[in-house]
Amino acid sequence: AKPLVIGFSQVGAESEWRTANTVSIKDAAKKEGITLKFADAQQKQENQVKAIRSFIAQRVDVIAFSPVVESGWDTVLREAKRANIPVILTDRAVNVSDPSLYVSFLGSDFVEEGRRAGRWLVERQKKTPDAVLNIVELQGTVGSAPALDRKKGFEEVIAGNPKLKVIRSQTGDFTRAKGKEVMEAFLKAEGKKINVLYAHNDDMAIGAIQAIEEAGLKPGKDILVISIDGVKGAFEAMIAGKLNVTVECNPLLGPQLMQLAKDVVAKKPVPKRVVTQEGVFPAEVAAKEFPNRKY
Amino acid sequence: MFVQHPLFRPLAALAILLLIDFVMIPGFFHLEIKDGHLYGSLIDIANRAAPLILAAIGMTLVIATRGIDISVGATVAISGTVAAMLVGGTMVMNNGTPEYVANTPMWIALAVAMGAALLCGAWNGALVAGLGLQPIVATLILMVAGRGLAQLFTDGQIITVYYQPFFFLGSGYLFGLPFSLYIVAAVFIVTALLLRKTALGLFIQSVGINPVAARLAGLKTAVLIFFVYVFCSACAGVAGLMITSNIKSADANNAGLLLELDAILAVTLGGTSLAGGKFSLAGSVIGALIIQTLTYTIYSLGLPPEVNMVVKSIVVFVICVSQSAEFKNMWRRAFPARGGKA
Amino acid sequence: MTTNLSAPVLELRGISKAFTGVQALNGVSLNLYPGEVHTLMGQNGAGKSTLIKVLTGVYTPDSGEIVLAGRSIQPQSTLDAQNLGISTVYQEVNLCPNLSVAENIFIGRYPRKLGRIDWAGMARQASELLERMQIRIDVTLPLAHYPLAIQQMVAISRSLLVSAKVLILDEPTSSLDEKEVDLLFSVLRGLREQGMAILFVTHFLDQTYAISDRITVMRNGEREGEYLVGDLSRVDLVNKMVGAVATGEAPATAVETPSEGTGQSRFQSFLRAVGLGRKGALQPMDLEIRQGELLGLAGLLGSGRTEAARLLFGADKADTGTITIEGKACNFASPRDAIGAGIGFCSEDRKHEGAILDLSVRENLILALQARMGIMRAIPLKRQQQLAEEYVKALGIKTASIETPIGSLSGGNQQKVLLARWLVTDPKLLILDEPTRGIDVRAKQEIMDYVAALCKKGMSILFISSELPEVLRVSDRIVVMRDRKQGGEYPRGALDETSVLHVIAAGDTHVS
Amino acid sequence: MSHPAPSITSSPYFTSLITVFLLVVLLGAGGAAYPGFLSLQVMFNLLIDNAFLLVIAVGMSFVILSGGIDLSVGSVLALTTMICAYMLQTWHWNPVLVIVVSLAIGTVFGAAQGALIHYFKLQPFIVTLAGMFLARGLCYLISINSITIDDPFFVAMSQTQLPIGDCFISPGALIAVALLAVAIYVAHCTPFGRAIYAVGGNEQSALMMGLRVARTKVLIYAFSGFCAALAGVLFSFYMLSGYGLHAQGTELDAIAAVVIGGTLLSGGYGYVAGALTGVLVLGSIQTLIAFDGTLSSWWTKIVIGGLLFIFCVVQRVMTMRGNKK
Ligand SMILES: Nc1ncnc2c1ncn2[C@@H]1O[C@H](COP(=O)(O)OP(=O)(O)OP(=O)(O)O)[C@@H](O)[C@H]1O
Ligand SMILES: Nc1ncnc2c1ncn2[C@@H]1O[C@H](COP(=O)(O)OP(=O)(O)OP(=O)(O)O)[C@@H](O)[C@H]1O
Ligand SMILES: [Mg+2]
Ligand SMILES: [Mg+2]
Repeated sequence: AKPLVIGFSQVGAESEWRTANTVSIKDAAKKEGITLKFADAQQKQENQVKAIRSFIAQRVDVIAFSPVVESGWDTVLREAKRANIPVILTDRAVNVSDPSLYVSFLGSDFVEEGRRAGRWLVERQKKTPDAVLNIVELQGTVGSAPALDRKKGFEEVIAGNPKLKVIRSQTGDFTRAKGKEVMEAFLKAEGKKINVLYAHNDDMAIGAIQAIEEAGLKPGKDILVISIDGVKGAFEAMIAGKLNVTVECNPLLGPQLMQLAKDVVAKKPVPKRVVTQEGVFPAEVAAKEFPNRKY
Repeated sequence: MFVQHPLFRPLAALAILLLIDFVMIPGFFHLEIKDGHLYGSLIDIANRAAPLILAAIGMTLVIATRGIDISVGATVAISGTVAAMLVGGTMVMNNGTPEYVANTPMWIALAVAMGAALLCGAWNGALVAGLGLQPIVATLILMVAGRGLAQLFTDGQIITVYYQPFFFLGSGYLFGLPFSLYIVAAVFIVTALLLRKTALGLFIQSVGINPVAARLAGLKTAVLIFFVYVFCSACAGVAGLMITSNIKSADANNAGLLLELDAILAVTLGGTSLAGGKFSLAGSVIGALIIQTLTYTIYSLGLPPEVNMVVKSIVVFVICVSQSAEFKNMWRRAFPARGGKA
Repeated sequence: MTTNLSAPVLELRGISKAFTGVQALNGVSLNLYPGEVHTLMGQNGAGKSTLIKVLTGVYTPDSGEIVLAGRSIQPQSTLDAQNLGISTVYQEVNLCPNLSVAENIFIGRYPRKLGRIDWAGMARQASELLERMQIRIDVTLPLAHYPLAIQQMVAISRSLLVSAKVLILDEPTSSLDEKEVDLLFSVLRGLREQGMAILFVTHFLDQTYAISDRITVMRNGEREGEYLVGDLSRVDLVNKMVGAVATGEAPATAVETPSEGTGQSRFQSFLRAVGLGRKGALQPMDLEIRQGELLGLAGLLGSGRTEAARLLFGADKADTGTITIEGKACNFASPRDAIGAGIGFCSEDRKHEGAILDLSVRENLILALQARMGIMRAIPLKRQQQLAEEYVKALGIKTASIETPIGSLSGGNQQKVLLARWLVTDPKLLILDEPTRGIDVRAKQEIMDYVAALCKKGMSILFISSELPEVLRVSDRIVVMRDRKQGGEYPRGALDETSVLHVIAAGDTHVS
Repeated sequence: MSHPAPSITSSPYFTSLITVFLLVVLLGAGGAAYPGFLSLQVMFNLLIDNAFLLVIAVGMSFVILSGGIDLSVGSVLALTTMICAYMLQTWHWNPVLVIVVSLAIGTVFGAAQGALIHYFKLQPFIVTLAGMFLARGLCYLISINSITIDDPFFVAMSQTQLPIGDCFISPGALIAVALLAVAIYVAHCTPFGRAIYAVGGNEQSALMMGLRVARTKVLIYAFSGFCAALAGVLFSFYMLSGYGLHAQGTELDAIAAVVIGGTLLSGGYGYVAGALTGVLVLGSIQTLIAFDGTLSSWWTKIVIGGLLFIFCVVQRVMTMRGNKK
């Protein structure tokens, strides 16, 4: 039979996480003998829309994409539906008036990641029940979905605990350089008052850890460091005792996506929401887990 | 007179910003000795501004010839990733103590990285001076493709460096001050001397103001323009090494992102016109310091990140307007008594 | 002739204007009557252009009053002045090089058809207008295609289009040759008949006496006096401009004899061009320039003189022909090569091809020398200053200091700086394309003497000028150009003004 | 000047024609390489997907022709989507009123920049750069979340497909093309349009010739602001959402489109119609890459750069050749 053709529109290559995600999808497609039409959107929604339109024009069997942003997909997805091409979302959800516009959503739940980070901290706080923990937060890119959701989830959990207080929150644009720069400013402004750092991704945490060290403090001890994603660098930092915990956000969606696509084309029923398996990795397990990390 | 000096206004803007910091942020000017070097907000600003200053110095010369180079950020990414990949280094666990080994001797890595940056400059220079493409499209090509190249080298990964001596460039200290400041000072002094002691400054200005007349007067306009783009990329290359060394890793996608815009902004804040011609190297340095101080101030004030851009834009508007000659006239008209006495 | 009985249409009372370091105008008054041509004369930097700019709203005067038809006015912009009925042609051509010739004439007052611009009609009207000046060109091409002289005519045509009460022309004739000047004057006379008041600036005494009814002389930013033409002899006029006591002899009539015609043989060939040509610009021509010789290039507007000069200098690339200098074949790919071979070229278009406006007099002056010495061997500042001071003095350049930007010098003084730029390089061959454009009578004489003296010392000069008498007076030999090709070569004294005109008009007539 | 002036002056249409020719070559190559590439719908998609860019590029053309630059357009676009979304979703205003108000806001924003540029003699680059930060920043002040628009009128505009044969085109694309037509008329047949060229050719001379330079410049930036806002409205139709991160870097795309279309960045030379060619060139490059579908993220960037390079170099070389003749 003709090989299955999937059109996949990726957000871009803005982080290691994303690159791992891309690699996983490409590898899985190759393994399954599926033809993958890959389009990179360079972080722009309008480029994704263009790519999806061109997939429709090319009459692919399945369209999959990681939306840059939640809103604004109604029109183009309607076009896909009219062309009878099923759509699968990966990594991020969309916000559409008619849920039948896509068949399934495969990916992580950013809010839940934020909550997990929060829960770890709440647990941790129980060790020192009397102390107030001052938190500084390094947000992702202003307005981006992971930044909004990870902030929301985290806040939701710590809201119940009066001893946990976010004293500073600023964007570090998901990058090491900005994370370091902002943390430096925090350290000068708040000094020793800072007890906890919550970073929306590992890269910012790694940058901030350097700033903490340069300030003569011990990351992981003087300041607890919590981050999200679980990339290799984070594990190295944990092994060195500089990072306390990272909440995994699994980029290896390839195999699951290919399976879903095959099922959809075979007209098998598929779940509307497939949550990826993700863990929380505190420093204690880092050394053991490190060899298993693929990205 | 001192007030009429072209650097007076940029300096005044910087002073006012620092004054605001002094009032609003307790301990802003506090400096202490930590681990044998100076530590404090001012040091952070200077340290963080270093790559921007370098980029602005290079950009100043390009702008003086009526050009523009929007590929600075891409060049930063290229030189940074090349250096990081070559130095690389591995962390070897030796009886529980980590040890660091470089892949390639560091000086070779640095030389190759700078070579890559110079190639970028030569590419831009050839397109602008040789083919006569408009500078903005000519450099747009590298801006788009350069970052892609850097990512191609790294396979989209962030390259972490595990080689201690490499970190000295961006986060080391010499005589209590960040080492990067010495690099900036050296580049600045060399450039200033080059402009002062040779006819380079005169030639660049001539080409910027009236290229036709400059050619008729016997200048090698094309060679000059080519050189200026190479120089700009070289500055960007050093900035890239500095950034990479500072965060101990090279992030091809984000390193130096939008640095070109900040560099151009620094040049204009320093009083150099984008129309080419007269320029001020010192002004550009001050412009870069203004930008970095502003960024740092925003972080330190504890403002929510949503307002960052609004604050930044308003400060830029205010500085520009207050620097304009028309504003001075209006001021004089509004307060004639003071103007009369002065 | 003017009737002093009628009231002045325009009155300037006690106008003063200072720039940093210069009092450009000091209490200047002027009356302009309807139906007169009023000539403003004065040395370079006397304040003529500044006065005109104050009058037309480009500058605001520090003090003084402008009265137009009995009403005090304060024009804030050129547009204001235009609306008040003052139409102006400024000294430097102020047109848009990217727009077509027709548009440059009509912009701001387009002929309309159904609300939109009537392009065809505009082109037709523009052609007609220029044809009145006997200029037949494609008016739909961008202005930048045409040489400076044409641009100047376009600027004049533009000013004639407005139905104004007052017409101001600041050195409109500086790069026109006699034919164009005559045409312009006949137009001006027509306008005078219609009662228009015309303020005219020129450095040519002949033109002044040919057209003016009245002369105002300015000196050092002040009004020296106002005279009826008949009351002022040439000698007096020059003395009043210069401010010297009458010596009884007008400088313009002083005839210099550079080198005797008999001395021809002592010239050795310096440069020889064979079949030098460029498609669409110059038909292949031969030219020989000898050492220590002043070779004049005569011809009408558009005859190809500038193009020939540019080819010799490598500013444009020649399609055909060879150049040999002192027996060695040369191939100039750029002006730099030519400079290396000892050639200098002072362009006719000082605004676009000469002055680097924001740079100082000193920097402009040493630019070519520095370019020749190369980038690494910077001329020490002391030496630069010394050179600048020397030439400012030698050529009588009027400037506040040598650090003043050249852009704030008067037109004539800019021209002198550019001339000095080449003189400091001490070239073996200096090509001067309209070098005395906009330079006052006295200074012109001095400059040409200076140049002639250099010639005596062995420098060759290729001299291009629209002023035929000047070419005839100073040249050792004259090459006449016609229709972009060589039209004949004549030794000194073989031609006089009428015979040159004859050659230019009729072709290769042999004159004994 | 009697010597050959800058190439583009000697044959004004030439570069534009070359650009069109190269565009056709580009499309032809795509058609040969990828089946289905040359279908009518793909061509229409070029217009549909780039309508907003075309609108911005038209405004940008005016600015660049006058010798200026406007970096704020991308942000103003985003701000407009945000304002539209907010007014529709929170205040439930009438959609037509919403559109009118947001267009007015964009126009005023542009005019204010123009006034700063002209009256304070500031550099367009820096003023509009600050304007870019400001507009983006204002988006976040309205909301850092994206806002979905479900107003029926907007939804209808978004989903209407005007059939042409068995293909379709969107209302947004038609609006963009109409704007282009109006802009071409304005640029070439009205005194305002010619004043833009004059200011771009030589501002000082334009002033000396008695043109209303102040008015012209403020109007140019106001028009660019209007175009950015209109592009924002089209973008709202297109995306049905308001978002502060929309259309990042669009200003560069627009500048590139205008310059590729044959307009000189130094002002005074070029055609507004070039904006369309430029936009189509950029769009075709992207479509080519999407049809190829094998490029990784970084190869995408490299290939875009490479195609841009080839395009610009061929354009330049052919222009030089053509002018030698
Ligand atoms: N914008 C300016 N800034 C400073 N000084 C100026 C400016 N414009 C003119 N000047 C000075 O004013 C004086 C008068 O200049 P102006 O141009 O009026 O002379 P002019 O009589 O027209 O001379 P020319 O015959 O050479 O054209 C000169 O000394 C000149 O240097
Ligand atoms: N009367 C005219 N009619 C048409 N074209 C003209 C006329 N006068 C000059 N030209 C233009 O002149 C140009 C060549 O002039 P060039 O500058 O080589 O001659 P020139 O002898 O140096 O003239 P000038 O005395 O103005 O410097 C051509 O491009 C031609 O279009
Ligand atoms: Mg004058
Ligand atoms: Mg000439």
